Amino acid sequence: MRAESSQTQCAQQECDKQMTSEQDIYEEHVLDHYEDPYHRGPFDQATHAHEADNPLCGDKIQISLKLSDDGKVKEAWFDGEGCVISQSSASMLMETIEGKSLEELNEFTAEDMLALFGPKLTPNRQKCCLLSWRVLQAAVHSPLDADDDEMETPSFGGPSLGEET
Amino acid sequence: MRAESSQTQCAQQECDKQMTSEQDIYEEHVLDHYEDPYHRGPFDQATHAHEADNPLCGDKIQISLKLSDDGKVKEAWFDGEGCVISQSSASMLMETIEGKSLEELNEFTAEDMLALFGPKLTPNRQKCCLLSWRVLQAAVHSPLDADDDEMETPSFGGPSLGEET
Amino acid sequence: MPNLTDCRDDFPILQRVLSNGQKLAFLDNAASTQRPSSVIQAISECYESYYSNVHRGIHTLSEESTERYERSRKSVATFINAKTDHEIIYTAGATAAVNTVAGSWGRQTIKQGDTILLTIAEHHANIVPWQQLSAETGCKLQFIPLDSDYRITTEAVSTALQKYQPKLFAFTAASNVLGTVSPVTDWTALAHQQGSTVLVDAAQAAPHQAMDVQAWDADFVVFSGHKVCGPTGIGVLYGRETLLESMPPFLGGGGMINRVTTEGFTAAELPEKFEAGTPPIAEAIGLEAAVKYIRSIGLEEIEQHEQTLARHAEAGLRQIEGVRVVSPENGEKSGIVSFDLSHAHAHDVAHSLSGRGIAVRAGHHCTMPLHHALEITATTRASFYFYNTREEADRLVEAIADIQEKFKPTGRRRRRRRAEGDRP
Amino acid sequence: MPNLTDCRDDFPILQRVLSNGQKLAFLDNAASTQRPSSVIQAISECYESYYSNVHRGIHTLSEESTERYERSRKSVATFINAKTDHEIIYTAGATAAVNTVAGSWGRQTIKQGDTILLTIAEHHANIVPWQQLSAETGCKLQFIPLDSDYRITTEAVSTALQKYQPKLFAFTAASNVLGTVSPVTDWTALAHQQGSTVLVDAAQAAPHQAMDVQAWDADFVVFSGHKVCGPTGIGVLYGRETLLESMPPFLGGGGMINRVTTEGFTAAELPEKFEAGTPPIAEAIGLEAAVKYIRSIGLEEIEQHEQTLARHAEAGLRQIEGVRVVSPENGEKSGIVSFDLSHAHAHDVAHSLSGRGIAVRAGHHCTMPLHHALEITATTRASFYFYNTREEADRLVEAIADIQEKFKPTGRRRRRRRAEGDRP
Ligand SMILES: Cc1ncc(COP(=O)(O)O)c(C=O)c1O
Ligand SMILES: Cc1ncc(COP(=O)(O)O)c(C=O)c1O
Repeated sequence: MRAESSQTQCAQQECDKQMTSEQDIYEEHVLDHYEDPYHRGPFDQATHAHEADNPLCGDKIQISLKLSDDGKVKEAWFDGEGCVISQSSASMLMETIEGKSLEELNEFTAEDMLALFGPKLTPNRQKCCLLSWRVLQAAVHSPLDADDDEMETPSFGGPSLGEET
Repeated sequence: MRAESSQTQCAQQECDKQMTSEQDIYEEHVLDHYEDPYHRGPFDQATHAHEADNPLCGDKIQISLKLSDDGKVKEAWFDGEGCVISQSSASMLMETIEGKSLEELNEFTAEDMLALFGPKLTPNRQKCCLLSWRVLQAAVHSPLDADDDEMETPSFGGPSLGEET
Repeated sequence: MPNLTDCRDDFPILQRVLSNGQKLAFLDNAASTQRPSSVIQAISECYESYYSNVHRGIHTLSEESTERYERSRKSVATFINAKTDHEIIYTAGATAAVNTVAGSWGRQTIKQGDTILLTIAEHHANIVPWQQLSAETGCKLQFIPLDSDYRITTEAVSTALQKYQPKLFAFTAASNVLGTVSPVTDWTALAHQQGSTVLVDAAQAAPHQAMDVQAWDADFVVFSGHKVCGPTGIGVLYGRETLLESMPPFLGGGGMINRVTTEGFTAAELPEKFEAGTPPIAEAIGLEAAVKYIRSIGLEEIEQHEQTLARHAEAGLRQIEGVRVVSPENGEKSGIVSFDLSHAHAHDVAHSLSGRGIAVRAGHHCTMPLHHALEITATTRASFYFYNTREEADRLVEAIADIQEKFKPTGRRRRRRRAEGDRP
Repeated sequence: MPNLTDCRDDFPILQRVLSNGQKLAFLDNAASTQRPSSVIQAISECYESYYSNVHRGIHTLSEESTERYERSRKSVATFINAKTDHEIIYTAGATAAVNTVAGSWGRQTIKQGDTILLTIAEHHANIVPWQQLSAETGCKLQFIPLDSDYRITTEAVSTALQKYQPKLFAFTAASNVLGTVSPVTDWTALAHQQGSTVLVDAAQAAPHQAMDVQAWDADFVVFSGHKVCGPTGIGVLYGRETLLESMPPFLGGGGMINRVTTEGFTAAELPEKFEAGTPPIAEAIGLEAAVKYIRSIGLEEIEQHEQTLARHAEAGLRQIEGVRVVSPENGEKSGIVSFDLSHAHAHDVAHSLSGRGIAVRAGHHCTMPLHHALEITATTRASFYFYNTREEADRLVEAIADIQEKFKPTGRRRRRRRAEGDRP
């Protein structure tokens, strides 16, 4: 019901080019992923995994992958906590990458990730959406036997990360 | 001739309450003191003396006094270099204090010094005018036999001294 | 509740209608306040009619600018009741002011093994500079904890002061999260009894309560222009005269020297000693206008009005199930209400509020150690100022009730794909 | 000479008539320039319609302010041709920027016995922070002297670099007194051959010449907003990305951290790492408008116009007996002319000029070591900008001729008392 009314607002908003803050990112589609995520939870057959957080928001994402010998994602799982955007986008990402080759993952850009999520995000919220995408980039290079150094410092930051005052 | 024309301007200026920068401080009276100062030069009978400069302008003033046993200024001499205001005001000060008692000097305030000089000065130029007055305050407390410590650091500053950019 | 609604007309930005047709309800005042026209005009007027670099410029504009710059310092001295003007140092902000104390007084005074005492509720601006000093000198930091009612009690302060005998006790006069207000005079007296120097972070106090640094008997006080209706780019460091005089300069450059040779420099007197380089001239002039404006409204009226609003909002929020207000239920408080929703992350709350025209902050509000202690990563904060209205407080409460409802788990079981046409 | 006189209309302050009826001739641009309406309006507009604190605020105003703040950074990066935006750090001014390098890179890199090489013509902003670092670390400072023609020659630079093998060579791209311009690319290349890091003080270059930090190959470049028609309260530190990344933060506080616990903090990425606290938001937005305005005029046109004026004034001044111009007679120069009168102290000159509506600076212009080397305590400096006119240059020359005449010794022998009635 509420989402309904927010969608009406959204139509209004789309007429307005100046708009920078949108309410309608909480589409049913997004909330569905948030509440009933794809492959969220522990996964004990992982060959590759990585975890990171954005300390400034408190968003956390861990991704576990089972890669086949021919370099395909056989299974993808995530776990974590945070806002709707960080968690639902991770769910969408897991759903999308299964069956893909490493090459295909390589070609999957940040822009593709934002497009996959759907609703247009302001720069501040894009960081939430891109967290799982960044963790994925690291996960494919983090076989579970290898040196875990990188996982010891899960601090996640980027040039556009600031802190609220 | 030029001073004449600057006095005409001055009459104009006096009508204007907003004025903060005055040209007519270079009255004949002031230039007379600058060019033919009272008791400027070395003085070998001094009982008290002090010297200071304002490093920010480069103004320097040294004052030598001969105080009598009953605490009167028998003779007052100055030396130094700097702008018209610092030098002519020192000359006026020397002329004024001769014959005065230490008590009278004590009562001679910064405001009195500015009044003695005459033309109204903006805060920046007041510093030039008050340099000799400040040196005088120190000189009466600086008998020539005493510890010269203070004279070793003739640096002169005050809360209102800034530096030009 | 005093009638302050007329003053809304003085703030052009408060008339703004957002792009989605919503009227702006600006409840993000703890991050930064808005400016009345008189402040904006003071800045424009400076640049349009008498601006020049200040200090020793011997021409009309420089003299006028210098006079206005120094007049601003006098106004600020009066605003906080400093004993002399030159105890007022202009810095780039409250953060720069704390860094000035850490970099000058701290480096000169603090030795290995010394303790600096803070509270767990400090803003990062009053933590990180001391951590940097600690890394350099080997001094220790201690944090006074909250009690179960979100308070730093005077008892805890007293105990910590006795236990740690700190060289410095640095604390905030008003929390930027908890809505609590510190009894500054009491804490300062206790600290002085232990021989500790006291720094008061007044960033959240200056906008809201009449300050008297002499009554506080504080050694250092810092605050920011942009939180008292003034410009960005300027802050204030108040220091006790004798203390400032005993300190070495912090930043070096033009203006702060008495003499420079190739061998070294001697520092200028106060306040120039701590104002290296061209100072924030237009900002100081804007700050004077801000201080004048605030005084014309009246700090007591401001305090009373915003507390009334905040308590009204808080009461409403506490009635919504699943809303946790991180603030004591009673006692003296400020115009800040921070809270956590059981069903929604703070960022989703702020985002949803923004869609309704309501501006709040979400996050740790530069108080990560506090949030860690509260075991919440992010809170939503509504902060009221004198120009806010009861209607805005009501809008907030109503919206929060809706948002809590909207994000309630509904037992969704199937993922709906977005219509293919939507895909870019 | 390009016709730039139309642009005078863009500057409200240039229309000012002084209280004594004189038209303002603003020749104090090296101390600070004036602002066009577009800059003043950009600041007002920010405060009137979309201001809020920046960074991670999830509401419309904060997003708009953040966007504008970061857009400003992009514009400045383009203005000086930095490789990436986050090589642009906003500081309180050029002075604060030099201090940032000294306090961060300097403390990390410079050890006892190391040498920092400067020129004798440096502004105090590029001397005092290194003297403070020297007092702390025990490093040595060396100053490259002027030749007899008021120049720092490339030969002298090369010799000094080889002799001292400095860790840092910090020099001004354009003198704020001598009117000389440094061949930055050449000097930087020579310094890099010796393995020295290079800091370029571009405070006097940025307003007047097209800058390309990549072509310069400089490691650090600093300049101030208020000297490029921008607001006070903001300056720029450019640093090579790899260098900035390797440096510890300078000021600590909100915004510059990644994570804070009671045990310590980790720093944010560039550029936030060096921007502690609420940044100069409105100032950054004003600076963007300034950079846009300057580019619309064209830096080549600016350079050519002001040089034409300055050379015209200089030629006139050199013809007045007893006027010493402290500048090379030939070669590439900027819009600055400093001089000394045999009959009048610089302060009396500036004062007299002000009475004629002409604004100049008198003093050591924050270059005491240079003035000591020149054996003059104070000079008078006229500094031209694109909005100045040939008529203003003529007024200056004429006035100086008059002043030199007025203060000529006349052989006065009697002191006249002021009329008693004048005494207060
Ligand atoms: C309690 C407190 N201290 C310090 C600061 C830092 O102020 P600024 O960011 O203006 O330097 C703030 C504001 O963010 C604050 O709320
Ligand atoms: C060459 C030079 N460097 C540095 C500065 C310092 O600039 P600011 O006072 O804006 O920090 C100035 C201006 O005064 C200058 O002329």
